[in-house]
Amino acid sequence: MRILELDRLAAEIPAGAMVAIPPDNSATCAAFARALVRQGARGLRLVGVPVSGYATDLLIGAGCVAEVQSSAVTLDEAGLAPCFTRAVKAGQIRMLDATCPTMHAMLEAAGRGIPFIPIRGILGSDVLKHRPDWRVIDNPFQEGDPILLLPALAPDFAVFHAAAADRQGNVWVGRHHELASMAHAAKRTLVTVERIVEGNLIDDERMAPGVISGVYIEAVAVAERGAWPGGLLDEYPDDAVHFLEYARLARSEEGFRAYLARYVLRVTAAAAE
Amino acid sequence: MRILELDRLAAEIPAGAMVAIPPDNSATCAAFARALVRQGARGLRLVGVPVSGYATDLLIGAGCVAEVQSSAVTLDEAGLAPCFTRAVKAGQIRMLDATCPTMHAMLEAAGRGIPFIPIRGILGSDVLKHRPDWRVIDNPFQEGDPILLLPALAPDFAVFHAAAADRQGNVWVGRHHELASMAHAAKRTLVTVERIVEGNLIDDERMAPGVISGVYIEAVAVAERGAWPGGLLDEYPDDAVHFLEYARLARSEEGFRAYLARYVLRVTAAAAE
Amino acid sequence: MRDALPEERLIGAITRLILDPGKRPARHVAIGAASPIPAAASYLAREITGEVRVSVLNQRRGNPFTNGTGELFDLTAEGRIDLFFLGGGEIDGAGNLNLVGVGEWPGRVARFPGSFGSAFMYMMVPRVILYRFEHSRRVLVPRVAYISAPGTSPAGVFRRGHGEALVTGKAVFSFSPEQARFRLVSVHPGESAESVRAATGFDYDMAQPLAETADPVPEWLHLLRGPVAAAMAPTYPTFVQRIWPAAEMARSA
Amino acid sequence: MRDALPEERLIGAITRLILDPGKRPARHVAIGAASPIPAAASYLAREITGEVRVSVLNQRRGNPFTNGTGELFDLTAEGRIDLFFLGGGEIDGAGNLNLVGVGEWPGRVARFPGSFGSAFMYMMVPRVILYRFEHSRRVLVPRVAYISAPGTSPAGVFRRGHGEALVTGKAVFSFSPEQARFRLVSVHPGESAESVRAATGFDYDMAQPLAETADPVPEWLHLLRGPVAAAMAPTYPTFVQRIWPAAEMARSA
Repeated sequence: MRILELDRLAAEIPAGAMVAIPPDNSATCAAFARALVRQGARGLRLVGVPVSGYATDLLIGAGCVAEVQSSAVTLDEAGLAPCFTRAVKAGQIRMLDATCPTMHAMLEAAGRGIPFIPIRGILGSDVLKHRPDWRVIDNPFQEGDPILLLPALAPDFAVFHAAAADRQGNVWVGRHHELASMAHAAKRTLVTVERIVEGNLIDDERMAPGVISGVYIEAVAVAERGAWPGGLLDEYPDDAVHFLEYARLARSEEGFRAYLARYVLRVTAAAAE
Repeated sequence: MRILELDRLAAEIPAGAMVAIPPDNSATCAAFARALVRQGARGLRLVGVPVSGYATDLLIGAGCVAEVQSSAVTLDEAGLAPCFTRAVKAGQIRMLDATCPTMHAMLEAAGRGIPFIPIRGILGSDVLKHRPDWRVIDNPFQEGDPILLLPALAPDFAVFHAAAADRQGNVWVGRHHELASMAHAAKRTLVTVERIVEGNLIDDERMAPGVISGVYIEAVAVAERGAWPGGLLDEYPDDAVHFLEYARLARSEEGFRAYLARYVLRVTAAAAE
Repeated sequence: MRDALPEERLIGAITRLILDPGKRPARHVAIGAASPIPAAASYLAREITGEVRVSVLNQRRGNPFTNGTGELFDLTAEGRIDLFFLGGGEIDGAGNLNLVGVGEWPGRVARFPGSFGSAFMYMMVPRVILYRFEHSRRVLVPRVAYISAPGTSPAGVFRRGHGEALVTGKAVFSFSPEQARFRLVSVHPGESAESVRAATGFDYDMAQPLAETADPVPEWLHLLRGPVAAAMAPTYPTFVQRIWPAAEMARSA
Repeated sequence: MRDALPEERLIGAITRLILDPGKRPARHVAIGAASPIPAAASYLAREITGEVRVSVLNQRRGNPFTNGTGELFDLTAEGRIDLFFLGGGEIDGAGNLNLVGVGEWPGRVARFPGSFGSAFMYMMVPRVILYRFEHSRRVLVPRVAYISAPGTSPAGVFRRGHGEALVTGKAVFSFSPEQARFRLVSVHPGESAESVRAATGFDYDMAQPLAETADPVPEWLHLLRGPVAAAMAPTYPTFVQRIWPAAEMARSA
């Protein structure tokens, strides 16, 4: 496990990489996304776990994204994701629609090292019709029972934010167990954290249940308030006012450029507090 | 969620029920097993998650068990499980052999509400040959790739021990995430705990990751040192001396009767400390 | 007591559907993101019966999920969630939902956020209530452009339930899965059979006689403005401040 | 320095296998329950290289599992575990393992505890070292009564690796998956080609010339009696007290 500067961590992502990131309410890697914009990332294939928010919209607006695989792209209370909506209408990105439990299940399959996993429901949805990589079979345990099989999805990278890491690379994510699924599924996992702590998080019975083992973690960078404008557990709430400001500015190309200039290109997340 | 006395909790289990229990090193429900013996439980179908230990051997010796489904029955350092070994040789119980990850996967499938789940490996093992309920299919995503499918396993009951419960039925199991899988898989879950705590365990960000939600928990009983002679997290270590005593006594029918008389029939676990 | 607000009337109508004695009891109701009206109706049902568990997604406190954001779907797949709410950018007369978009896939003319869990939840939850405040020919269409989640399924397809009702800002419809068709049950005060027909893009049957959507009884209004407002405030502060400012002020004091 | 004990010799032999430069590097070694000799060898490899992660199952501290007892198998299925140790109630000349029993299934004549994870781990871990201290015709049989885990698999069956060696109290064998056959590589001091042949129930090839199993070099003995003993003590107190009482005393002081 390596401890890097934030911009150095973002530089681990090569052009065209498939990168799984959490939505705004799930310890999202907002500071990391801004670092990706700063270094001009290109051709990213983003995976929403299970949906996508600010970080995805920002990266789309900045031209970093070739493909999004997700169940939805949304700014929640702040409305539609403006850059995403523009890009879909203009045909500028490839959108692979999914449905929330299929995102979880495909990652779960990768994390369990199985090539596919079944899921109930979804039959008859046009989402299925547009996923040639999904297959409907007859349940081998029960005749006349069609069921959907999803292939395992192992992204090149999982990236998320967390409260703390220790020097063995163990990361405390608390109740955000979906981040463990991401880390288990991905080939490489990069994490930003509020702080590095001494000792071993896994040795503490109170902390261990919320820890992702360093076995899965390749590198960590400290990024204070790294989920901002998203919130982080009981450390800080989300910044609803900033989400509204983003949604308003990003509604136009010029506004989005102004947002980048003000919040992304020249300053770090910490300075923007 | 109801809070019951230990013997009342054990009385929830009807004759012939399929009951999943953890092994000795995983917050096992030893006090609960002794309560089952006291009330003369019959025809139980025990499920080892993923293996079985003292509680299973005790219940077999006391004549409570019709079937065991498990990857192994063992007293670990204390050697073979004597009642189990005797019962298998005498053909007194039905043994459904499995292999550790298949136990986890079958329960995981039930907990995810999917009818089956694939798993790698195992092809060519005689364990598979003796499981007519398992099926080998050709991987629908890759030709010429035989793969094993396991059916979901939803036991009638999951029973385990934990450090604490709150009055909403939330149970803190710490890093024993396998107990959550058991609870998710089983139709009904009964838990013994060291103590009842005030407040809501899920509201505490430090505790929540190790909590099984009260959604899954039907009833709880306080049983201090309820895992004994097994250990519990950092609360108490296992009692290696007692496991050796059990292994020695249980080697003969008479010795086993003496063990029951001394540790099970007349006294509670707390009094045996 | 102050008269019922339009929002309170909607909440009451949904609560009556939740508590329908002819249906499977709603022991565990789950609420998707950003749905204050269905959430309030579920909290009201909880206050009335004392036996409804309400799990609001994305709520910081008070939801039962300790196993990640996927746990709701696992609970649902197991049949442990009894009732869920769904909406859609488009809803058609056969109960099909479109949360994806309009125009060439995946939405070159209009793009909605995406299907979320609809394709799964609609088929796996035994009871679904459809809720969409906007009642217009833009939303209630003859045929959705894309089916995110189908209103009905052919025999042999595993499905636990269907939409049982559609509640809008103008009216309440029931749904027959056998006929794949809605029936107008009641119109809200100020609306009529004609005004609803004019605003609805799909065809439907009419209950005879057509009722007016009833106001919540005074006891329900009392519960809404007290314990329900208090339960809602942490997750839906803007909504509570708008509808029940007194409750919000009492809480902040 | 005190001469190598028999246990230290076994440990050294296994460590040499772990560090075999011709094989995939063992970055992550997992150890099943109750295996102090393989555990010590893995800790020694870690001390020597500084780059081996050792995960001991059932260890209260220092193992990487925070996702329940199934996490080892998930890690393994993903290919994240490089090397594992297996044994068996019976091992045959084709590398098949029997951990279930003898006589009518599931073991009416002799019943072993059960297959544990063997049927999975043997096929899914790229490198497996077989270890069984008892070297007798009872254990090393011509043909196992039941195959818990097969030594080889037909083409087309997904399999990442095979047993690469068998270490016993008398000797070290290598294994050829192509021939499904062992080769005697070295005998421990006090043993001979003849004594090993006499105690082995299955047929095997012989390396020419046959070596004597080498003692650990003094530096390795130093590491064993210091940091390895210290790392082992919490999980294997009885073993450490028996083999390295000085280390155990220093720790307790």
